[in-house]
Amino acid sequence: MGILDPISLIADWLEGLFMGWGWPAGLVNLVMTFLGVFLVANFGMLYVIFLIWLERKLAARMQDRIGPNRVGPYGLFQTIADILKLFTKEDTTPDGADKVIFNLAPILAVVSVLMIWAVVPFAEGWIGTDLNVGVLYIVAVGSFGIVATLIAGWSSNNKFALLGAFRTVAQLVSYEVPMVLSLLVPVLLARNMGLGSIVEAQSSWYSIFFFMAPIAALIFFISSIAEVGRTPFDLLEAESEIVAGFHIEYSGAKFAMIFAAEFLHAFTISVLTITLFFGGWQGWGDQFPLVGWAWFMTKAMLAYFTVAWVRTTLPRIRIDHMLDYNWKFLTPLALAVLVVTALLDRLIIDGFGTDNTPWRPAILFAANLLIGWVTVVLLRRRAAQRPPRQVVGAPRPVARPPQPEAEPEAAGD
Amino acid sequence: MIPLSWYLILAAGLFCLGLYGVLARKNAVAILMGIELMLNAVNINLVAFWRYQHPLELAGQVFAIIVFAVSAAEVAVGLALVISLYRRRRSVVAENMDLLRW
Amino acid sequence: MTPIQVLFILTSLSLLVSAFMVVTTRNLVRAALWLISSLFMVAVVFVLLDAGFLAVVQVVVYIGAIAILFIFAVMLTRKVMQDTGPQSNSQWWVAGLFSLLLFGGLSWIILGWGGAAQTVPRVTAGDLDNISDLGRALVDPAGYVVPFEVASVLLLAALIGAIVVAWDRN
Amino acid sequence: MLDNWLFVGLMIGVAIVFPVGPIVLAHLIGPRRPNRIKSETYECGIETVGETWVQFKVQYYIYALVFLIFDIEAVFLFPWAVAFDQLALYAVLEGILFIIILFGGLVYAWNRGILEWA
Repeated sequence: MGILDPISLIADWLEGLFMGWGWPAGLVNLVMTFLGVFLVANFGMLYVIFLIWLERKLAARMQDRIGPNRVGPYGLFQTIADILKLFTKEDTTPDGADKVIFNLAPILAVVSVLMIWAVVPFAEGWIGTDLNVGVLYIVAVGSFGIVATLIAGWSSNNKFALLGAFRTVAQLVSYEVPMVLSLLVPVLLARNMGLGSIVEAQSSWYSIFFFMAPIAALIFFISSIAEVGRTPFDLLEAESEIVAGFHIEYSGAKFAMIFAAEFLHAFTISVLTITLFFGGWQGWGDQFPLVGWAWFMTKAMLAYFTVAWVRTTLPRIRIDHMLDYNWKFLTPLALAVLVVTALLDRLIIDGFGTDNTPWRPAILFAANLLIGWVTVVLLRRRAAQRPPRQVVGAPRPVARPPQPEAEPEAAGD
Repeated sequence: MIPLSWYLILAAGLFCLGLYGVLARKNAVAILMGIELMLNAVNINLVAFWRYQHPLELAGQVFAIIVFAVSAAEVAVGLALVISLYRRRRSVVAENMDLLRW
Repeated sequence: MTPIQVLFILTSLSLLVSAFMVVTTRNLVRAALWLISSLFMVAVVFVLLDAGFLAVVQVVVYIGAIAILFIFAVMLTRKVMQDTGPQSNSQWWVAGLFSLLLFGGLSWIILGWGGAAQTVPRVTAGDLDNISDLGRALVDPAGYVVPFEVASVLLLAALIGAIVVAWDRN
Repeated sequence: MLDNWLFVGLMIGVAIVFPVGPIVLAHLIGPRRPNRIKSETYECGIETVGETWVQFKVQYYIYALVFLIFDIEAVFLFPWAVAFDQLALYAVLEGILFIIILFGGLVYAWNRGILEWA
């Protein structure tokens, strides 16, 4: 191992050092855990600074712009300049706001995202704590984010903010259903809820869960994007409708916190997607944690690129479409995938006597294709039954186009 | 280590606070909050007895999960009733719900 | 005092204080937030009791769903019930007295009971919080399959019932 | 067992300090010159009319309700999924029956037109 596992190296050295100072074992354990926590949390918060720059640059390139390019090479320090600016801004609180709760909301927003990182496996052995309830823990921690959004909107004493808070429930709460149901699929395939075990269950290339559950992976990815509240699901902060939604009254550092939480959340869902469905840190040479970590980061950044790509490409979805999409498409589909996967996996184990066979992903992948095909056929049939939609609205009296009769008649003079 | 009685007294205190909320609050939503506290006290007791007396059996945990389901059902229907009453009578004060009083 | 006892006392104090605020705060949204705090503290108590799964479920179900439902109900029924004015009915002191008496009686019974002083039995870590055993027991005909399926029917009934009660086209 | 949760407990502490630190810092170094207009509720420059508390539709509650029921369902199913290795076919079918019963609730809500955004 040695140089390819720097974290364990340093941890062992520090532990020996503390023991050498004659500290009791409990205290050493506490300090080591604290250092681990500090490392994980710092990784999250500092990486956000880079992510914000990256996303701005990506969005700029996709929209044929240059993006940040003044502060530092390639504008790399733009975010730091922004942070300095935000920190020196005045911190306003609107009249009639519930001050305590108003200040609590951004803190809760960051906490809810940062806490997820406690169970993320970065590489073999590099994991905060491999809770045996990891997946449910992620759902549990995420629910604080919903509460944060709700109380941010409530405490601002602002109609837009309150509308944003109510839309939160229509959206975040709704999309939590397909998210949780699609999370059940990797748990079922790995027979374990710990994220470390889920990664280890995807050890051979054909046992990566994406091959066994492509539809569940897609559902998880889509509903996670909705949980973050990004375009196309940014109804809770739709600029053109309710200005900034629930965080309309936030300024300065508190706004920065809400903003940072959103970006970190976007990266977190990329990490969760690759951990649950694409083998996490597994890859060639992953027995060396540093290599595993490189794999992890590469996959995560690819997933994050997809998130940013979706954000810059798709327009905002209408609220009734958003709800229909969730309740009439994603949720039934997630239930169907769950039932079919459970049934087939049981039959495969009974039939082959083991679950470590290439037939398992092959059969499950075929079943997923079949489900996808049936879904498409059903959707086509539904679409055919609908009356044809009028794309161009009927002419309205106010904005009538200039009539051809209005040609200048005085031309004959 | 923590003796079992600590957990039991904690649960008893939580239960009594919830009971006070149920008995003393005017607002029907607040009464339901009191009921939630009482159910949580029950759950603490269930889990504490499971851990201290029968840690190898699953009954305690299963019962606790069933309590979760029951309290979710109770909240769903209870709050629906409150909202429906509010829409009919413009009030959520439990004392005003006296249509059946003679 | 071991660290774990200190942790327990801190947790139970904050639990009881939050619960007290739930039943006395005038502003109902704040009461709901105190409810979230006390529910979270109950989750911490579950962790102290080595029931990690229940702790997480507590947060998912209570904070993630039930508390949000509460906040909604408060917001939906808000117009008449302003925060000003007493939120307790006229018999609040009787209720308080009764609760105190009940607490005293319960404590007396608990402290007088022989088994109350027992400490945690040592169990190998693998036997505790074993989710797969729990999952097996839930669908085992000799275990709890009947409550499991009944819970599903109960939830279905609650869903339909609540929709029928709350839904009103106009 | 508790060691695992020690990490989570410390993480809560650090995760609270991380946002609180900058907010307090900004509070200290930022200017503080509040005036009446600055602290008015923001409504795109128009003065606020009426109170913030406009009435909301009951539909929001219905969505939260359906979510609650499915959340509990998932909680029941997670142990079932973890124990999947040791379940016989009939046990898997029991879990599926559980899912189907609750799917009935979704179908009911769908048929009643409750999922329609009015």
